[in-house]
Amino acid sequence: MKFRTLLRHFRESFKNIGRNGWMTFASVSAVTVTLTLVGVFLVLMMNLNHIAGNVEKDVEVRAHIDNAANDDDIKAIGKKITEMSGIETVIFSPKDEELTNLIDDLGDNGDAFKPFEQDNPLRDVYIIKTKSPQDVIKVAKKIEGFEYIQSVKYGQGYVEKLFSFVNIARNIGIVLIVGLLFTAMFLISNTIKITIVARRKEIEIMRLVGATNNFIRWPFFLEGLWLGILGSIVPIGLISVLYYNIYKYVAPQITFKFIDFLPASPFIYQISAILIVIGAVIGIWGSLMSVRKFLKV
Amino acid sequence: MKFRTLLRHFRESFKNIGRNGWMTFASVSAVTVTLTLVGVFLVLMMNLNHIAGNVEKDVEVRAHIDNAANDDDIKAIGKKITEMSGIETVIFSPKDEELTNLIDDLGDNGDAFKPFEQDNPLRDVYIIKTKSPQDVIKVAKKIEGFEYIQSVKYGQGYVEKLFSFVNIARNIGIVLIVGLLFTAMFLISNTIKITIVARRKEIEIMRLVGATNNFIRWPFFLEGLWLGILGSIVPIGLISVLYYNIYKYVAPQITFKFIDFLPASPFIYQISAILIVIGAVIGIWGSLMSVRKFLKV
Amino acid sequence: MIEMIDVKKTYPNGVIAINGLNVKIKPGEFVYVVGPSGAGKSTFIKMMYREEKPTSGNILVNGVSLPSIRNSKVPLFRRNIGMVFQDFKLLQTFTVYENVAFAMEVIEKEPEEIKKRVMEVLDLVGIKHKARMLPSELSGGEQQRVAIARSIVNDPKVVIADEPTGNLDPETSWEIMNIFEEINNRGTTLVMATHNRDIVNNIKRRVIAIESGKIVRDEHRGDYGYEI
Amino acid sequence: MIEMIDVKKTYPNGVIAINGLNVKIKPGEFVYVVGPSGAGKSTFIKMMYREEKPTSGNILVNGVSLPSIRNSKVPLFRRNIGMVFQDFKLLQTFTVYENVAFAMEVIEKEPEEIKKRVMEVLDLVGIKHKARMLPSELSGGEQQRVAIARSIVNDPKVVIADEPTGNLDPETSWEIMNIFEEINNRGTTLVMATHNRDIVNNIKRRVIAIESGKIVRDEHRGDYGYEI
Ligand SMILES: Nc1ncnc2c1ncn2[C@@H]1O[C@H](COP(=O)(O)OP(=O)(O)OP(=O)(O)O)[C@@H](O)[C@H]1O
Ligand SMILES: Nc1ncnc2c1ncn2[C@@H]1O[C@H](COP(=O)(O)OP(=O)(O)OP(=O)(O)O)[C@@H](O)[C@H]1O
Ligand SMILES: [Mg+2]
Ligand SMILES: [Mg+2]
Repeated sequence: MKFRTLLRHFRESFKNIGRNGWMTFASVSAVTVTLTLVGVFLVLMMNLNHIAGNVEKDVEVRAHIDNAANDDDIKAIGKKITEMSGIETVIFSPKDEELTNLIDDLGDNGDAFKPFEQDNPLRDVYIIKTKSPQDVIKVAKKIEGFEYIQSVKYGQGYVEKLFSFVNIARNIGIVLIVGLLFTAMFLISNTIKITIVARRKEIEIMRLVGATNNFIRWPFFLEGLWLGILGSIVPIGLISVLYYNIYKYVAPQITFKFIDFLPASPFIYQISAILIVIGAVIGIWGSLMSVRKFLKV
Repeated sequence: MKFRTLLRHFRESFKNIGRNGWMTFASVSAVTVTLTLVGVFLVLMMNLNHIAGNVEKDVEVRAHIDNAANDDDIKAIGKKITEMSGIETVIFSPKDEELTNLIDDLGDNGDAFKPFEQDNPLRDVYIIKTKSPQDVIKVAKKIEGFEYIQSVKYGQGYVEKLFSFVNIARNIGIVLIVGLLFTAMFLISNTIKITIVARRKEIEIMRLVGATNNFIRWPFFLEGLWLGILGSIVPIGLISVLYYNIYKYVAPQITFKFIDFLPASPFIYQISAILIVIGAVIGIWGSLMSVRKFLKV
Repeated sequence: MIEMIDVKKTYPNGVIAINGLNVKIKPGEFVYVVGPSGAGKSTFIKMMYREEKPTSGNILVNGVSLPSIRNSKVPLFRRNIGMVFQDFKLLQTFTVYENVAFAMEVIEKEPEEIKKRVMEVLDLVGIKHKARMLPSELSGGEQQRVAIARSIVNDPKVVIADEPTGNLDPETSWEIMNIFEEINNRGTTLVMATHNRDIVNNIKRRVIAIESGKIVRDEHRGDYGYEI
Repeated sequence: MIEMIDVKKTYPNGVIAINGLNVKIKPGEFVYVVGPSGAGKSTFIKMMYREEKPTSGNILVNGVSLPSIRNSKVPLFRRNIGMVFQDFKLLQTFTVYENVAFAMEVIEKEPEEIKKRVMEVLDLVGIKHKARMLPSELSGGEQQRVAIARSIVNDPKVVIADEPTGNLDPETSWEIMNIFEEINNRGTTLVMATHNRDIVNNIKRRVIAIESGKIVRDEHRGDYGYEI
């Protein structure tokens, strides 16, 4: 292909955007609407995933140390735990601190236990966080076997349920987002297909006056690209502005421990990139797929 | 309009389904895909709403009774609470029971408090559930003013946060489902519009040979209806089968306290009805809207 | 029957197709409209059934003033007119039979009558055997004959035809002209744009010659007039 | 140059359009194809540029065997042929200029050359002043002339025209015929289906008459032959 022909294809693809006015509009608006949907869900899902990660990270192993252990034994245990694989942090919490915490946790009821401060019935505790939350159970089981460990707590029952809950939520999220992506692909390419089928006479005529398949395909390829890009402008703008404002004004007012949002700065750019790529790829794909069947005859 | 003309319109609308083969297919599949999406989200959102309701319902007010109150006083308080408006249940929990619960809740740590069984530092408690969870705070405030009430607990701070969390979740859900519905409306009518614009010559010719607007509109109206109904068959089937199986096999395995699903039996019928109505309405609407502009000339 | 008074037509792109035209066609007349390519014949004809509105001037057809008629009344007005379009304008997804039947369904005729009459006119123009085919399966001339069949199926008071023999061989053209003469003898007004010198010179009728949007000649029993 | 051997064509709906046809057209010949409506003229012509494939038999054009040529090679083959279609086949969203220029862009001509040559042929057929308009803004005859301009713009070795004067007045028809004669004199093969008796009888050339899908007459300097 000569360079001037490539130029011609670019020129032609722009002209076609105008020539097929309402069809362009219909395709672009289908892309716009679908990508907005995909974008909103991506934002929600990625943030939920982030929050789920926070929730999981909060899980810790509490190793209660037998009163029989002396300071050296305790230090030895601490060292041994630190040296295990997959450990993130190991914090020592002496029994006095444990009691204070307990009393604080119980609130008003706790006051009743104040007398115990003289004769603390609790144990010293190592609080361990693992690098991967899923390791918690394995680590707990191992520590249980150590000397001078009276008992190991990691919210048995609770942690398993939490993990399976977070997993269900994540899987539903993934299924939804993948389903949504396929839906978007289908809907966009369906729309593009109809507009191109409406132009099948045009393609037929082009072939009749000697245009090769590639010659016909090029402007359609470029048109698909422009459609995709044009269609992703509004969703990108909308989601960026909304997310930026939510992150800036709404997020700080939500005071739950686990709920924090992905920082706007790289996230908006990531989402924008994802959306424009999806738009362009589906636009091109839809366009080429639709032209294809009219090039066979 | 004569009756035989109405018959003719019905016949014609069925013929058109076949005449415009690929266009019918494109429209029907757009309806199918979009309604599947809407259906899945409806199912999720309605169940989430149900679960949120369960979570809220679990909120209770605990009124601690002063040790100075005698049995009659306690009964009087109980009666007074029961007679308040918006109360669902009132349960009396004596301090012995409270201690047992506390020891159970604390698990191993709790053992250290066993000695207290002889000299219980806790209080008798009335546990109150309100009819509407949102009333909890109001009720708590009122009971606080009663005689012999030492303190009232309803998870201050926690309840407010829970409610605002559930509210946020609900609002996001409503926004998503409304957004999705509009998206579905737009996408379906957009697709129908393109297929009908591709048939504008047909409409023009009909007008040229003396067809009135109503005469042209009728088959399109019916076609839109068939498109919508045809397009909602797959989503209804899919969602019914999936939900039935999830409800039967997956749901019982989820052992979280709050997570229980809407029973399949009326729910599936409700969803099916909603989907077929949405399909039919959008089909007709999209079809008539699109024909309209070609009937003005 | 058909009257145009000071009619002008400028298309949106600025082309002046009809430029001050006065004409009166009486009921039962048979009129040829001739003129070079692009002279304005089709525009002249399109204005008679209000496919195009004049930019200025007035047009009366069957006593109806076309520029002021309401859009929704236009289809009703057209029911009294049979039209053959230069580009046929057949419904591409309808069979030959359905195309012709449509013009009768529109005026809510009885199904049996439709069936009988449609097959009758299809036979008349010689494509009864192709009744179940789609326009895309027909030759140019066959499509034109379907268009002609549709124009006469309702026995309209006026038939307006734009080059109804452009795609027909001379023999078929004569057959069609016989049909037109016959319906004209029965009282139907006939207006026909044509390039067919043979026909105009042999079946002598009124000839209106249009050039650059103006009537340059209007003869009672005229000639085609343009010599080679 | 063009040779058909035992060619048959049955359309998918069962219509036999060409029923055993042998013909040989030499380079530089000027051939009229005549015959009644629905005889198979368009089908005959469509097979020459492979819009339709024969059901059986062989067709050779410029030494290329059309039934066996690969689909992707068809456009390249067509570049040596100029075609005028009975239904014009203009790109509706392209202007007159763009329609004609497209045939040159396809063979990657230089932009300056395209510009010059397109305006030249548009002038030749007399619609230079409508270069910026869309086909829908043209009269039937004007559209036909755009189609003719497109068919000759690349100086093809063969021009195949299906009723190129069906929508033209006699005068314009003669102008077009002059153009065709001129390019034929320069060595271009010309095959032309027509219903125009005047033209065939006045510009005497080879006449192939087709009836019911068969050649019933093939004369060196023939007549149109069908009498009224
Ligand atoms: N829709 C339109 N928009 C703009 N200009 C038009 C339109 N239709 C026709 N014209 C122009 O109006 C003039 C008259 O066109 P018209 O179709 O009436 O010619 P005609 O006499 O029927 O020609 P032909 O014999 O070629 O059919 C022409 O110059 C044509 O280009
Ligand atoms: N695409 C098609 N599918 C089925 N049948 C067709 C098709 N095209 C043409 N035919 C049939 O084939 C026969 C020959 O058609 P063709 O178009 O070759 O005739 P023609 O000689 O060009 O006629 P005309 O002078 O009317 O243009 C006709 O009977 C026609 O109905
Ligand atoms: Mg005309
Ligand atoms: Mg033909």
